[in-house]
Amino acid sequence: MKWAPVFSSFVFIGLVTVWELAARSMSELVLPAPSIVFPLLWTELKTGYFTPHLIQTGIEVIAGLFIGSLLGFLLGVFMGEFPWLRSLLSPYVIASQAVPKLALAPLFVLWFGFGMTSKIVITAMICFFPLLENTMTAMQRIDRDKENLFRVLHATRWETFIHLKIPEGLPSIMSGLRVAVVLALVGAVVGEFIGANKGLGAMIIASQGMMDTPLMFAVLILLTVYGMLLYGLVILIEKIVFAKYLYWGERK
Amino acid sequence: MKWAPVFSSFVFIGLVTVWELAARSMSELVLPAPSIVFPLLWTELKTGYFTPHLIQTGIEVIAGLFIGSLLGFLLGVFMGEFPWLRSLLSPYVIASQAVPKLALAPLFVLWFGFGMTSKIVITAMICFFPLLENTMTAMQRIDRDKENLFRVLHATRWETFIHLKIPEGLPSIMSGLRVAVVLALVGAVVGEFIGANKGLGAMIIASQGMMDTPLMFAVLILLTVYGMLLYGLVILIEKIVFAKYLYWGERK
Amino acid sequence: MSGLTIDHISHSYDGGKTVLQGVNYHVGDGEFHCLVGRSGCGKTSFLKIASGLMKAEVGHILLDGQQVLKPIADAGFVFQSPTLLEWKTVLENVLFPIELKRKSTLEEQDRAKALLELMKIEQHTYSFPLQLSGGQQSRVAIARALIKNPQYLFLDEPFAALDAITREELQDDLLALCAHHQMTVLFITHDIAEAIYVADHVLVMEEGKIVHTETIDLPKPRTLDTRYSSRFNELGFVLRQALEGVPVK
Amino acid sequence: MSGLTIDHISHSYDGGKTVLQGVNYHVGDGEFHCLVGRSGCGKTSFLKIASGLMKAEVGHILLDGQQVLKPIADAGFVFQSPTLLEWKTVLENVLFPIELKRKSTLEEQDRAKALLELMKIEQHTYSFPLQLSGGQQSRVAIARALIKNPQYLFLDEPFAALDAITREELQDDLLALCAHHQMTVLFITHDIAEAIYVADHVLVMEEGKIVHTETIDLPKPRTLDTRYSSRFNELGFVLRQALEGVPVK
Amino acid sequence: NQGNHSEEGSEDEKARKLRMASWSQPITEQINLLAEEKSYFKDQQIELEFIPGAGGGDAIKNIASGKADIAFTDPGSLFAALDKGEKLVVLYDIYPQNVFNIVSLQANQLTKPQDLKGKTIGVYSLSSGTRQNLLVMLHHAGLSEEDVTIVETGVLNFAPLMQGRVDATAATDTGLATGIAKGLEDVNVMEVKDHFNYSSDLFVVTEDTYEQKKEEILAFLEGYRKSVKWMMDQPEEAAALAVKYAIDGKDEAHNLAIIELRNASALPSTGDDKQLGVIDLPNLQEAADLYFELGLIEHKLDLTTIVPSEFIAKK
Ligand SMILES: Nc1ncnc2c1ncn2[C@@H]1O[C@H](COP(=O)(O)OP(=O)(O)OP(=O)(O)O)[C@@H](O)[C@H]1O
Ligand SMILES: Nc1ncnc2c1ncn2[C@@H]1O[C@H](COP(=O)(O)OP(=O)(O)OP(=O)(O)O)[C@@H](O)[C@H]1O
Ligand SMILES: Cc1ncc(C[n+]2csc(CCO)c2C)c(N)n1
Ligand SMILES: [Mg+2]
Ligand SMILES: [Mg+2]
Repeated sequence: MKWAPVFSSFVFIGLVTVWELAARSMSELVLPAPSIVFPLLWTELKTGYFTPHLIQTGIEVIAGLFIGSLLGFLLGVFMGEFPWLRSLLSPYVIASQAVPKLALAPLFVLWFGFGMTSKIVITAMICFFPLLENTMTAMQRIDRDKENLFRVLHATRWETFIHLKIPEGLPSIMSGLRVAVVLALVGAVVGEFIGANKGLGAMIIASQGMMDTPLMFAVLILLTVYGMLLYGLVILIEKIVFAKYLYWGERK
Repeated sequence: MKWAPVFSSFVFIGLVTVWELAARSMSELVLPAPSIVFPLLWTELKTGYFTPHLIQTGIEVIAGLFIGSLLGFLLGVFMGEFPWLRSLLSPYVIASQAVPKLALAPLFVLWFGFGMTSKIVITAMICFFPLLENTMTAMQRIDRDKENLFRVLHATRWETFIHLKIPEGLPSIMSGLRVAVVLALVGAVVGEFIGANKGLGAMIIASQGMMDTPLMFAVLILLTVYGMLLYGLVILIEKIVFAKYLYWGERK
Repeated sequence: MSGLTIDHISHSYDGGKTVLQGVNYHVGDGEFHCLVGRSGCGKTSFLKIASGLMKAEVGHILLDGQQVLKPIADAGFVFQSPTLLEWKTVLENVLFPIELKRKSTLEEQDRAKALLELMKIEQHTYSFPLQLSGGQQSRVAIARALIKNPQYLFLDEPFAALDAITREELQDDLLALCAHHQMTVLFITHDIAEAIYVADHVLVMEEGKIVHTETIDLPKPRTLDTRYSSRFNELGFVLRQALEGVPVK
Repeated sequence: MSGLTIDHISHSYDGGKTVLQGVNYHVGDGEFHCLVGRSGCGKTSFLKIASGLMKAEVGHILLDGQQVLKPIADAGFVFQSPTLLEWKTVLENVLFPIELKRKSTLEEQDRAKALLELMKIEQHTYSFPLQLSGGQQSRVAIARALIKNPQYLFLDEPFAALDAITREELQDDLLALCAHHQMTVLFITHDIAEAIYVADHVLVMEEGKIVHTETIDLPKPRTLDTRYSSRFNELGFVLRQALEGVPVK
Repeated sequence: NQGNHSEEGSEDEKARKLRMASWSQPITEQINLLAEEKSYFKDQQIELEFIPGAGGGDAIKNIASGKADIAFTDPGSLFAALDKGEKLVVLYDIYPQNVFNIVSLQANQLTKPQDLKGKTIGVYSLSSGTRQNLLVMLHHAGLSEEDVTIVETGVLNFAPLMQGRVDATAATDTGLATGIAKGLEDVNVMEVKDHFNYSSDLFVVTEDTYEQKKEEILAFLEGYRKSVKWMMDQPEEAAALAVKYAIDGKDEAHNLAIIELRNASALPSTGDDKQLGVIDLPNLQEAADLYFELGLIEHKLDLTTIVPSEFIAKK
């Protein structure tokens, strides 16, 4: 479908046009026009104004994502494997998710200080849940024939896990990861809302204080681009590294 | 395992004890003791102080969850079925997720007013993504033999979808829903952060303003219980309504 | 021209090795054709293409002179694996080709039950597929293929998972059904005796080519006597000869 | 007592109908036993229990006098469905029983390739399972069962998806291998001729009971002549008799 | 007979709707805006809708987007919006007395702004009035942002102070009162108003609204003045009503303390309570100039065109 990217661009241009028109009839404080936001974004990117913030948030996202998805994956594995652990931990897992992180900010600051640690912890906390759920589901949904094969081969729990549950569960786990990367971004930004002077979240707060809505929108666009990059990265990993696990009944 | 609930209770009591001890050595402003929070929670529940807030947030969560998960499911279906739609929409989907909702507050208010609508929209926006991802993955991961069966039966796209993709994808879709219900709660609360005078989110803000940390913790506990109820409900639906779709290779 | 014409079909999967090489064949209306050949020779591929389930890279399929572009409508299929829907009971699986499009009538439900009886799995009417033995599952798949009383039948080793006796009983039942409804059948089997017993014509495939066709001139209906006739043995010998000699892939 | 003793086994799935009813049996060391019976009579269940894969509700299994509580260690298994790992190549699947525990040696890799050659699928060494035909998949599963040169073999209709000729070739190959390694084999088949050709003892199962056992007194090694001997036909007749008469479940 | 009155009003002339966007939720200190049963606005044929917000910026954005008519906002947000070219009109000085302060534990021995040099100071958030006022205070002590470390602590800003995570924290008078009520003790307080006393909150409208709804706005201001008088005269009644109307009004005694603080800050700098809400333009201009100097806004603002002369305090 060669016209797909063309169509995509049209949609994009259409949306930006609608935005532009909507913004014309409105105060810049509420909705700045793309004709203001994009040039601002561009110049500030060139001047390097965004660079330290991008790096800061980037580090937090990467670190938080790493810790969070590792944790989510591991917890998912264990909670999937051991029903008693599942019933033991799930209340706390749900608590960790249902409680808004912003409300816990003072405690985070108390425990982890004002530095990057608390942001990373929040990021990790926000992004670990989808991975946990999907991994847990994947762990439990195993073809019984294959399970028999592994029993017959005297596979240990660990071997069954590595050679059967992981490969079979990969599509599900990866879709959890796709959700996680995007949530990680939100996590880092929300973390920076609380007590940061660097990072895209801090920029949003600062821009709000200055009522600099165009700047805020520029940051939001950066966030979107970041999200798309991370999401694309996961899909890339999936396509390149894990391709052979993504069979569907038959290879075409 | 009859001792599992016993063990669970021990863990719970242990955690509460640690919390109590930690709180003893600390100002109530920082960390209120459970011996203060729980009685407060209980009396305020009895006086009905929480009732309107619980109802408000409850309505927002239910409505937002309904809209969000329906949307997530439908978008997941279509984006799973039509690759061009996937590449067309995914940037906007990612944008909708990567952008912190708090930052967009004024726009939400502009578009959806101060009332419940804007909170419901935020809730829906936050909870639709995991369902979308998991549905999308489920749509694509279909046993080719079964697909052949459906082709041979001249099943329309819709019939294949209803009779094959949905049943086969249910475990994955349900795990997306489990993430969604918990996120919906956060969504409603964050929506109420923006500017509400009712609801658990508004209570958190108010309790912070009053520096009434015990009240805030009581609300956080309510949120956790809410989350557990919603999560439990999904599991119940899964167990009762969808049990027959949750086969794993062989019935034991 | 009536019947199913396979017109110069060639195919390879994903541009790999050619698995069908310029196959021409004709299946007349109401005829019963058996396809035999060594494992991996291309039988399943041939059946999938002939039935319109898969598109051949080269060539085309004609049904009564019309080009076949999607799976033939009025046809019953049995794939090499039973392919049952695990979340439906046996009865629901058998009725599924009907229920996919509309509610089934009481008569159809009775018919489904009758088919299950014919397949000797009436005891498992309300079981789920994963509670069945391998052979039971394949019998459910056969019942499902027959539920709509199709004009055409495409069967890929339907009896492979069955014991000798059940298999022979079902052969007779299938023949009776086909005769009664004048069905046109393409049947893959790896059992030469079975092929001779049920077929009007047997075609032998080797490395993606039809290397031999044999018209089975045994009297109909086939009975136990057929199996012990000398012509039966003769035909068996001929077909074995046709099958042998070429290394299996 | 050496060998595999099946001691008064009864079983039902999920408290449903009894599928095995007080089965006693003994498989001596180095013996080749064939299990035949109508579809759904309990063969697979028997094999799973005898091999330690499944626990019987009642009774127990002894191997050389020791109770069997988990799948017998030094055994090769072929299940009724090929059960290959779709994300591994054919070669990797065959080597998998080894690679699960440690890296395979070059010799083992060569052995795997030799087995694939024996199974006549050496052309597909680097294919993925879903690129194989049904019969090719089941041959990979057989190669996998043999890779560790096991002392015991539990085979559930291993040749069901194969054509007559390949099947006969593999029967010979299997017999040669078993004789060479003195393997103890429990083999399910629905082909009476196959049972007689390969087995030392044939047991006939009916509705969860062993209703007949037959020692196959044909000379060894079995050859083409065996198939045409009159004793072969006689045994075939006896076993058919034992199998028939009881309605299939 | 009050009820009577309002019924009459609705018959004569249908109540004019006016939406007021606040920087906060409906809280105790704004009880005069909330206590419907006192009908100060109904008496002016105004049907007042309270629109909650999360910060002074929200209030301004809500009037800018036309979702509200009047903003209850802080000078910082006002200046920032003016700085961005927004056309606004300032009508009323809600709290002419600055309410911000710097709180530290006595143990830290921080008594004058100069002592803050090199210290870590908490603010609600980088976009909040606490930071802006901290900068004002530092400026008056000859210090700048570089001389201290500012960290965000969120609303529960006394917790890190008590934990020793910060040396001092910027707060408001009501915040401090609440903190003390919650167990904060032995603190030193430096008040911003002792160094530079300028407004804490103002009523602001857009130029368009001012032109189109001048009548209603004036009526609203009249009603507001009356309600403030009531709050000053009957603080106990106000405190009691806050229990019902304010989201944070659980504790009546504490409500009273809050209300009294607000009553004090609502007094005009002239000290004349007949002149409630009058704007001290030179003072506000000085604040705007200082915000510019501090880098909080980019342009020098001229407020003379922003404040209609009728709202300016006559010397
Ligand atoms: N999906 C596929 N992708 C790639 N190659 C395939 C695929 N399906 C079959 N093949 C190859 O095509 C050839 C023919 O396969 P086919 O399934 O038609 O054989 P068959 O005659 O049905 O064998 P069997 O009797 O074992 O079922 C085989 O060599 C096989 O490896
Ligand atoms: N997982 C299961 N749950 C419930 N019932 C089962 C299960 N597996 C098998 N059965 C039942 O047990 C009986 C024996 O099954 P089994 O698989 O042992 O038969 P079999 O002799 O191997 O048949 P086939 O030749 O068709 O493979 C059958 O009636 C079947 O319905
Ligand atoms: C009496 C009074 N106390 C606190 C604030 C809160 N506040 C001051 S500035 C600011 C941030 C603006 O974005 C906020 C929330 C206020 N306005 N008035
Ligand atoms: Mg085939
Ligand atoms: Mg079986």
